[in-house]
Amino acid sequence: MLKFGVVVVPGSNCDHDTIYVLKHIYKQDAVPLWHKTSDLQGCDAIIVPGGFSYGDYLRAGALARYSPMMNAVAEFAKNGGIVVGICNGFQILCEAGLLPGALLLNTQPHSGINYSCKNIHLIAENDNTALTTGIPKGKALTIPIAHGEGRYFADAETLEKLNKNGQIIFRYCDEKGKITPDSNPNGSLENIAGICNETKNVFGMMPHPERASDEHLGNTDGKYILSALVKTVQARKAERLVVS
Amino acid sequence: MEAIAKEIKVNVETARQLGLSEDEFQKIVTILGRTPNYTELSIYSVMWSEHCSYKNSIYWIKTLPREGKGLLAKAGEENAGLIDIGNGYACAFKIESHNHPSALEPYQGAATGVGGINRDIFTMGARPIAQLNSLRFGNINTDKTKWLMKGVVRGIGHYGNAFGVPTVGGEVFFDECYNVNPLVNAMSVGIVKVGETISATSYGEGNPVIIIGSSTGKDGIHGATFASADITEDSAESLPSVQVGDPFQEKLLLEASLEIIKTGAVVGMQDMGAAGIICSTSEMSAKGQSGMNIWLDKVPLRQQNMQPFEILLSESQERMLVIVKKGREKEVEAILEKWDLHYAVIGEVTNGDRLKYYVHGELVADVPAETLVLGGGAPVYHREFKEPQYYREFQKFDIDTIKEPSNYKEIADYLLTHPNIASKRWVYEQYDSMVGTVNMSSNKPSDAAIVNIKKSDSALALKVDCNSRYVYADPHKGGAIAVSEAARNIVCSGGEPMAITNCLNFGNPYNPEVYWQFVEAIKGIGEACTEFNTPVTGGNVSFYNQSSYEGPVFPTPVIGMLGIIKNKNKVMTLDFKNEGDLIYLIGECYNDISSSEYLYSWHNVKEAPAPHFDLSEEYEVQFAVKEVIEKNLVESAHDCSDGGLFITLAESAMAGKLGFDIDTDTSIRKDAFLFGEGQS
Amino acid sequence: MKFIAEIDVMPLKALLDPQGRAVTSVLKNMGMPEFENVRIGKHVTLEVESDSEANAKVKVEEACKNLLANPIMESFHYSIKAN
Amino acid sequence: MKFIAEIDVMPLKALLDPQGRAVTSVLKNMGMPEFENVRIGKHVTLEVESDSEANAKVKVEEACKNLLANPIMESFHYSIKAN
Repeated sequence: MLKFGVVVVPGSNCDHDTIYVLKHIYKQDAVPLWHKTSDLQGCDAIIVPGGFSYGDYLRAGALARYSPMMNAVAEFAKNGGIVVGICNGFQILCEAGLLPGALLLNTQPHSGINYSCKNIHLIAENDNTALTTGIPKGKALTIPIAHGEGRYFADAETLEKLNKNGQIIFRYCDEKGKITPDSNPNGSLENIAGICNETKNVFGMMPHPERASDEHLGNTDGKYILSALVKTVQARKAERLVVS
Repeated sequence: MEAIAKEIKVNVETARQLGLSEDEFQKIVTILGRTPNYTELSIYSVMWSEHCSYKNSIYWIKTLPREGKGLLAKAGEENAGLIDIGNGYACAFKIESHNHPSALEPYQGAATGVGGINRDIFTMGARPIAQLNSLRFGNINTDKTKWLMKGVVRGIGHYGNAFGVPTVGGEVFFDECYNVNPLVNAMSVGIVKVGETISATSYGEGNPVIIIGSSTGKDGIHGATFASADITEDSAESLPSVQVGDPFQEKLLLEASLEIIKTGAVVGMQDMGAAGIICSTSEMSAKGQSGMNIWLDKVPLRQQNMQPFEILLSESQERMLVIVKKGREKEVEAILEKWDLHYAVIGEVTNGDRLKYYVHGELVADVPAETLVLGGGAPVYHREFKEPQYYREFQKFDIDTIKEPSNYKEIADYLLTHPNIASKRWVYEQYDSMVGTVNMSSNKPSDAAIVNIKKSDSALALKVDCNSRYVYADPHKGGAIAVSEAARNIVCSGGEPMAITNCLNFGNPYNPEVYWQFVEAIKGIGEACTEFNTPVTGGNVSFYNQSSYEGPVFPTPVIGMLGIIKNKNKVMTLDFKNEGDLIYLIGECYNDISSSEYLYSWHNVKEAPAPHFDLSEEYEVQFAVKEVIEKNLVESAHDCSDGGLFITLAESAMAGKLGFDIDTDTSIRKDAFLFGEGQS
Repeated sequence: MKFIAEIDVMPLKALLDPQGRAVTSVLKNMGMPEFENVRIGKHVTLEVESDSEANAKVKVEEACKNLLANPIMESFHYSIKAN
Repeated sequence: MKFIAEIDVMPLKALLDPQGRAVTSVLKNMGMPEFENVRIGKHVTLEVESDSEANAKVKVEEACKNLLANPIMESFHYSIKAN
């Protein structure tokens, strides 16, 4: 059994959901990591959950990066540890410089409203990263989003690098898996819904896989993503035991 | 802090200025045995205001049934009703209005409404897990309505989303009568283990009184019947005209409150709603039959030179009052520091029933707690009521005066796209409906919102409902319909109606015809609650909802109903499932189009009685539907409501991406059959 | 002629500024205790076509009163210069 | 000594500013066609304790770089005066 650390910052809302889903559906251990401490409690992987850290004041995720726990998470990532930022977590990792680019105010193509909570479709770019292994090629997954500042932006040079290194892991698409402008819910560059860093151990995605894991809620496409994560972390842990 | 209130002459005139009548002033003089000083007068003026004392409504509210299965906290006992939902859990739920602040500043008005109702839930130790809201606006084509609606929906969205409780259901309704005075009712539902609740009480001599959360400013002072501009030296510029909500601070308050309750060191807790410190200190003391010494100079302030009455009456948001067991303050303070919350010990509990307020050791107010509160010394009035002229007129409506239409398709298109009937996705997609991973209706819609109770095998069915047009046409029948329709929605979702909370939005109670609407609606609600055995666990009254030149808004008693689905695998949804399934219409059809959207908007005929409704018939239909669902005999169930049978069928068809083929009942008019809104 | 307007829209002093309060406390936790009383509002820049600076001022004043600032909650001041 | 800083944080010119775009179109619909290119950023005011204006500047610069502005998407400039 693995032990996942879920960072809890004042204003995190999806920490309870993430811990519940990891424990009850993915049968792993999951513990909250209070932002004021820097003890990772020997966790095998870290999740920075969704929510409105510090009320999303100033910029979404801006105020949450300065805490002992985020310094510890940065250290853990530097040593190759797997860190996954979901929605607000993705914004925090970008603000902290652990992931390239930024998440800007949505430019809903057809309406001025920026915040929206609904199901969208996304497609995995490849199947060789911790969040995408085992996802059938070309399969459109139905995953909910809930954000107002999710428009991924990076300058041309960074964008080119992301494409070249295969650091783009998810893109918004229609229900048949085609990447179209209409299926882009927030105006993200190239329909980007999720990316990872160069060493492919730090991940960020705006959609919420933990909200599509419990069959009581009528949609379990999130299992493709979170089961892939569990499998990868298990494999990494087994490797490390053999080596050390 | 230059603290001492200026010595202002207090007499009947000052009292009237503060909204108190002459005999109310005399009553205060008798209670205190002397003329009150200015601070004491302002205390009574806010505690005996309609908002805090319910003086013009409590008599009739008490006639509503308040006993019933699973009721752990009766209406009025606690901040919110408490129902036993099995598996060792109880559910606290309540609905409240923030109509007038939202008319002034829609974004903050609605946001602080959401903040207030959620505090009523977690102040009892329950974690809010779901929110609903009921919104009413004027004509959707006016700029004013567009401005109001944009602000209200954004305010609810921002506050609710940042606070992290999913908005799982609600209603939006448009009618001219709400042009100037929108209705913004917010409902919150929370879960707590039976026995782990905290009461809003205060006792135990010497126990410290601690204020937690935001500092106190001059917010909303004239929100509680106060005209004090000429009394303070500050210019009006220092009087904030609107309260600003901070959902981030509220989230910290929620987590900290639930944590300090678990320490067992908390005697009592209450959130600061209307009339802030004076309301919480007096209500908690009266409930615990004890007194308090309060040092106002210890209260953390956001603005300089605040008068004692301003500190007492301030309605600054996101503040709680907690009574902690003497000697165990440290345990509580450690948790408050963990969550970066400001706090200060501002007083101590005393024996007896006197509330003594000091500023730097000088006594500025000394009043008996019991005499301030609802159910204690606060006045109770019986207003006179008179049946209005229009009521008789409306009953005279005759269906034959309406020509049967030839082109039914045209009417169907009109109704399907009417703002009161068309999908409200453009509204609710601005709310986070999925945080908490409990919303079982996100991908499979039912009539009611279904919320999963994670550590048990049951689920909650939640609904807010009121057709104010029916209530205007016939308050008695309309009130009964509001309860029955909420119950119908819960039954169609596979649930068992348990209890209700209500938000009674009416006009000016001193207008006898408005008060007649209020009394008749209460009687109708009471009868229906008795029939369905759904007791009233509490709620809120909002009077003075006027549309300035057009008289009062429609009488709008919004019902928030809680139902239980014992086995969460037996939730019933509303979408058609398979081609070839048979469609049953349960209940009688009548030649009745009264007060339907079809008659009111398409034919523009506004004078008509409420639609056909019979309480016992309604109960029989619901009982039958409940049994049919329990025995797994149906694929879907959906109730007939606004727009009539055709809209009900269209909604089920669209949700299931299927069509339907029906024969109309030749014994009644086709438009009545398709678009009539006869109940049950 | 084209004029450039710089407009500051700030929450009224008497009102609570939740955003400013949160940033103030984070600055302190970041080891910058010398900061106090942060308040956050909007800075708006825009171009306005007008025949004179005076008329440009009238137009900007109107835009602020009717849209850019909410008089119940905010105050505004602006400066205008020729492009 | 106490200094007052006024800071403007604006979205980078190259970036699309959805708020600015929306306000521009609303102004036009309100019968004010003469407005163009509205851009909306943040105006931050704060007090900073420091022994000299130069040191106060250093501290404000640091606060802007580390927190108040995100260089990927925003630029900032500020002015400081004694209280």
